[in-house]
Amino acid sequence: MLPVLLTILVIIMLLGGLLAVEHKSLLIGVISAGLVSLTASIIYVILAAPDVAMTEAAIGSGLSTVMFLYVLRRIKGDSNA
Amino acid sequence: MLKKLFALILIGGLGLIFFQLYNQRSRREGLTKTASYYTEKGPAETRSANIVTSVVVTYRGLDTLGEVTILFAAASIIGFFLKRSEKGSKDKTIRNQSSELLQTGSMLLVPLIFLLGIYVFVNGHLSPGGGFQGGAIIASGTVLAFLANPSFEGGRTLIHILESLSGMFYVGIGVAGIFLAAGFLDNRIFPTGNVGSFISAGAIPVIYSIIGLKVGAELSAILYSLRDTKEQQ
Amino acid sequence: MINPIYIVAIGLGTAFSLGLLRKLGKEFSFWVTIFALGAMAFISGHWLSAFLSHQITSTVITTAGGKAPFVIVFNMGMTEALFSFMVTMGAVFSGFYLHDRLIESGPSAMAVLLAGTMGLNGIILTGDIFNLFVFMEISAIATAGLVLLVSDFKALQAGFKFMLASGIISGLLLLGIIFLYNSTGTLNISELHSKAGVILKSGGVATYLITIALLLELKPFPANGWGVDLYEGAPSGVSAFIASSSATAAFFVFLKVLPLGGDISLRIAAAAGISTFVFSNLMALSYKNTSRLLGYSSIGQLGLLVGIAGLSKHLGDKTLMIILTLLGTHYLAKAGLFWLSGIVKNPNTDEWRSLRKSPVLFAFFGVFIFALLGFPPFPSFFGKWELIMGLVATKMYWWAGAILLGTMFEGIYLFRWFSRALKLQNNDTATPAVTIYSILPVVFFGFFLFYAGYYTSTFVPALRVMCLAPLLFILLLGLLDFLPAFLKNIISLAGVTAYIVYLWPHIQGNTFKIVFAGIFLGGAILALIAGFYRRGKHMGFYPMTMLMFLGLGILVDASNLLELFYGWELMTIGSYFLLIRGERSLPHGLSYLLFSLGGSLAMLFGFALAHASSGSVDLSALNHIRIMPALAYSLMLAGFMTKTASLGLHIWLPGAHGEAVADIHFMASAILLKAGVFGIILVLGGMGNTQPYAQKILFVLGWIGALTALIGNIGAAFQESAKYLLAWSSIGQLGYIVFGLASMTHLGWLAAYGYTITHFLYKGILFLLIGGVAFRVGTADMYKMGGLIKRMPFSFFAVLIAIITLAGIPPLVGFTGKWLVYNMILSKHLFYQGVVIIISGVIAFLYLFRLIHVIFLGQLKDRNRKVKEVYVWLLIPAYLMLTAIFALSMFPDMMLARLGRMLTPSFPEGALVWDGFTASSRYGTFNLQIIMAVIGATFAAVFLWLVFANRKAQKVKQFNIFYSGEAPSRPELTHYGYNFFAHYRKAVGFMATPLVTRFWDQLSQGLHGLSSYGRAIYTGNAQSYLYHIVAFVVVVYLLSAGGIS
Amino acid sequence: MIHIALAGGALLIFIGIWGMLTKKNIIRIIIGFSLFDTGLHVVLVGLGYLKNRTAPIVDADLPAKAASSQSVDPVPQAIVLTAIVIGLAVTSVLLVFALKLYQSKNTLDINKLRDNTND
Repeated sequence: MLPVLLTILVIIMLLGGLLAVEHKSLLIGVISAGLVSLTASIIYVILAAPDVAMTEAAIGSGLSTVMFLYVLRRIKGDSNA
Repeated sequence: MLKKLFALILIGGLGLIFFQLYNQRSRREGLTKTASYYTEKGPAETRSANIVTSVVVTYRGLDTLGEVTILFAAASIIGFFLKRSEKGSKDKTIRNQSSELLQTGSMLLVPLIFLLGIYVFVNGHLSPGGGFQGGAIIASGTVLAFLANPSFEGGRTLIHILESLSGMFYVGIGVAGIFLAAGFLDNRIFPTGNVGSFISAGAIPVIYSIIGLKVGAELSAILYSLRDTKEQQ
Repeated sequence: MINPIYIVAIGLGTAFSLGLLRKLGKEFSFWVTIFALGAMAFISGHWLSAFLSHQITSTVITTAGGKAPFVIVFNMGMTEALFSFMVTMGAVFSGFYLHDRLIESGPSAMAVLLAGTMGLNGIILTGDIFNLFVFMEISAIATAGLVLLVSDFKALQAGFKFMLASGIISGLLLLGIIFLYNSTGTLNISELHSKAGVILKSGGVATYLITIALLLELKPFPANGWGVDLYEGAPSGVSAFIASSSATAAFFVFLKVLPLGGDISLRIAAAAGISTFVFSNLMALSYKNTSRLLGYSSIGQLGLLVGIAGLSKHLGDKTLMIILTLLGTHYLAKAGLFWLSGIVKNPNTDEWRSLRKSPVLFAFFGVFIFALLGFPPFPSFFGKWELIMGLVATKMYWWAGAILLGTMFEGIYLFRWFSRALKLQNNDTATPAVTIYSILPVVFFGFFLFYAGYYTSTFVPALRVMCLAPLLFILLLGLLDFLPAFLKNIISLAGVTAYIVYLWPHIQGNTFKIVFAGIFLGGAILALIAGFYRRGKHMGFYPMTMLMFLGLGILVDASNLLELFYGWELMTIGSYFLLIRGERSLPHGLSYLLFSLGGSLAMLFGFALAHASSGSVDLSALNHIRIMPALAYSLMLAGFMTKTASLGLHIWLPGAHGEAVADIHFMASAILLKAGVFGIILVLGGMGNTQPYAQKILFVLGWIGALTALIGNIGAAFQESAKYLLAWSSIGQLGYIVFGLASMTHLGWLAAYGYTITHFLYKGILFLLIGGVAFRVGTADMYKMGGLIKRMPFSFFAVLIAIITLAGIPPLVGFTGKWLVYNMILSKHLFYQGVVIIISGVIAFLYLFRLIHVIFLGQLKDRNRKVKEVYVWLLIPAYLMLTAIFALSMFPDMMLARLGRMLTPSFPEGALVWDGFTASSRYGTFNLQIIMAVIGATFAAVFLWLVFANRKAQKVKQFNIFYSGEAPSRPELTHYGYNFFAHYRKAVGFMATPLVTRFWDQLSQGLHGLSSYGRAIYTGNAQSYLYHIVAFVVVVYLLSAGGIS
Repeated sequence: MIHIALAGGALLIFIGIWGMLTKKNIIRIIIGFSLFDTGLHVVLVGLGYLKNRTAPIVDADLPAKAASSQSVDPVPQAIVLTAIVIGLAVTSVLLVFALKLYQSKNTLDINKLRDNTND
């Protein structure tokens, strides 16, 4: 059961990663990157690392995304890869 | 196009290295020597239920101090860099006010989030979570405060004081370890208590709280600096 | 001992507290920062001094009260203490230097400096590999922050590239660390070292990643574009910090981790390091931005160190000493240069001329440049020596060759930069911005470089203390440089005399050494007597002169190859500064220096082969070299021939000497060139002429000598300037000497010695007096002179005698040399060379005749009617030498018989047979006294008759001449002496046109072309730099995949 | 399990490097870097995982005596905790650099964000 779940999560994570680098819109790129972190934190839970999971969720998908968004907001009208 | 092809080739090469790395790794059944020591002796020596915490705060406490320093350095750099380059553009950016609902809601929520953050780090030695997580949660409270009120100015001075004081306390507790216990950042400067109880693990909860405050302060400072950058015309 | 954890605690505690101290003002924060850095330095310095006095041994300091492999530990040993001390001192001074910028950016920036320095200390001290990673990240992020102390685009993009690059690199490092942990179960570095077996089995790739990441931190070629841009973009104080402190720490950790990877890592390090050294320096050739040059140079130096670490198995227990000396020099000199670049402000190399406005700083500029290139007395000299000796002794010839090549490249751009700054016009530049904050670090590091050199030399048993004493004297002269010239002259005379008194017991009974000591130090006395004509202060002249003379003294005194090389290099520095004093001598002085550098590198390789053959550095090692003897002897000969200005290596001489003033010209030409002869005699004496390779070398050498004589004389014939004429003539004369020596016969050597001594005497006279005349007349162009016999009779007489000697006309002693050479040619059947020698002898008449005729005879020019006789201070030494010429002419056996006795053991065959004053060879006899009597009588008769016949001659005005009714527009060009040999130039000019010059020009252009081509790598684009980094990792892996277990 | 985690982490690393090497937009490059970082962390945690073991926290499920036989390796987790925070610091500094670069040249194109004044 767990391996299947893990595989699914990994696939989501990788798709999110591809989206993050390849999608035309920077905004969606940033949010996808946040999604990758979020998936990763679930993966950490499965891998018996709750501390890491919490950190990744709070920092990787939370704060880091906020920072990206702050910077994006300063840079307007520009979203091509 | 050529660039992409070349990048693919390089990544293929890296893939080869990774594959060798993977092939060569030792396939362990049990823990490594170091990990066994931490899991066997860790709870007894540090009295911290969370073994990761005991490793992070005590055995590898210097790493954590270093990591806090990195955050501190990043916050300082961003601070002086953004502040200096904003000089001369005194005009405060007009920020859109958010809805009243959000404002009121967040005013209620922010203290709660702070409380949650504090809860996470003071329990770092017992359960998952600790200084970083708690600190990050506190910082997300700051984010919420900004969302609610984009020209929120509260706590700026407090952040700087916290930043300095928590850092100094951290170093101070570390040094106290040299005098009162067996070495720098030794947690046994306070009574260690029993594994699993709230008052236990010696200085670990104290250190983790300091880390939490420090991380929260640093991240909030970074967010403050980022928020205050000049909008592009 | 103070727990080294306090270094971390103080650094961080202060950094954190700065935020609270904000209220007390920025100056206060600044001083708190400096004080904290000082305290950190004190801790490591305290440990260092304890280690140096052997009070303690290495210690492991644990943290967290745990046991060693399970908690993070700090290691404190001698090297850790030293490196940590270096790093922190670099931070103290760079921080001090950055005063203005730190104040401007506020306490946060100071906190970043503190955190960064703490991080570098942690890198050095920590014994845990992940902790290392953390400290590296701290220093990386702090570096990026410090770059932002200036807010221009350049700094911004440099910092961004740096952050991206170090992001990827540290990712790779982390990956390596965790896999290494996975296979060994520990993060403790000492424990890792003891698990070589496990690593071999399951940690090879992980170790590779760690090694390559740490290597990438040191910016190997070509994956170093981000590094160069960082050096260029950062404010100079920060660049100094990066080049000294950061690089030191990064190198230390590389050193610490390198052994984990086993042999393959060593090979990677050697190849990557040395190629970085060569290519970085090559790349630098085409840049003019000083920060960039210094960046390339820093990267190159670190590459060299990495290479040495990779070659450590071959260098054995000398490795550490080599590394410390080279690193120490780099650390001090590079920081100093970066600091200076902040003072100069303008990044263009040529703008450094403005630094001349503060002579002290400019002097340190020179110190740093020469130190970087491994000149004595700086530590790198000894490091370079041991490095090449060690590599060659273990047959690492290609590595040694590559290192020498890289040093040569480095020399080209550093010396070009320095020389141009030294000589370019300096009226229009801004005064450099000197504050106490900017000047103090430079001065301190500059002086410390000397101390470090002294300290290193105490570990070098081959160097006697007496080789250091002269430097103290020179330092004293340097400090007294504010005195008027005549006082310094007296002091210098005293110094030389003292040295002679010291030297005499060492050389007593050794004719060879007496001859050269006589020329070098006797010449020094004469030159200094002449020096009394100088007025004013002549800043910098005396220390450099003494450096040259005492270097020459050490050369004679040398008891082993190291001392020989030491003296040689000191002399080179001193002579460069003398030669470049001339007004238009910039290109010539520079090429002199570059040829000298190339020559000394070639010699060094030759010495190393000698050392490898015999296992010792005694002078006797030169005898019968077994390992690649042909190469060894050729290299040494080529090295020494850069000073004798033999064919192909002569292009620096005419300009350098021709532009020098009287007494300097005397020193450079009559004295300095003989240093090359000294060396050639040593080498040939060791080589002998029995081996087949020796015969081939001698054959080539003989032709070089003969052709040099020809080229020199032809060149002299076409000169309009008397000084250039004499300079070319010297090339020719030295050609005779080389030719004589190459014959390896008694007569040839006798002739060579004879020429060496007499050339010193007659050229001495000519240089002093022609120089003096030129000074009085205001030009060295001969066609602007004429008729000076009336104004300067004493000069005329001395010059006349000197020229007769030089031309080899009987009865004076010059004839002896010629007679001997012709005898030698006959005895060796060297008829082809003989023809060349005879032709050049004839050509010599052509120009010598001109010298006396055009300058002293004919009409006196109007504007020269009032000129005075040459300074008496120039006449005194000239007449002393004149006396010597007469003495030697009258009693040739005094010199020749004695030299013959010295040569007989080596060349028993073909010695002259003396019978009273008559010498006989197989081809004839001669008795100079009889010849002199006959010639004297004939001359007197002819002279008297001329006086009698000319008693009715009529005096005419200068321009009492006819030009077919036309008034010449530039009458001076109608001087019959102008372009006298134009028709010859048409006929044989192609031989004088500098074919050789063109060769060197093309070589230089080729190098610069290569360098510009290489610039394509450095696009300035952050992304392509990332490509380079990833490609470096992959390619090096593939290249060494077979070796990585 | 460990294979999946390691493979996933490695692929994420490659995606990140791909982004860093091929994308012109510097924000995108930074996104690439943060993916690279996350991938690394997944690999790290994956490497410390041991089959059928629990988190290294002593509680009702994991008595202190059984910790060493029933918990996963705490060391990689501790390392990753540190690495995540470091990654955040680096990313934030990179972002600020990007912002400032953008403000000085008004472009995010990395090919235009270079210094052409070299001589």
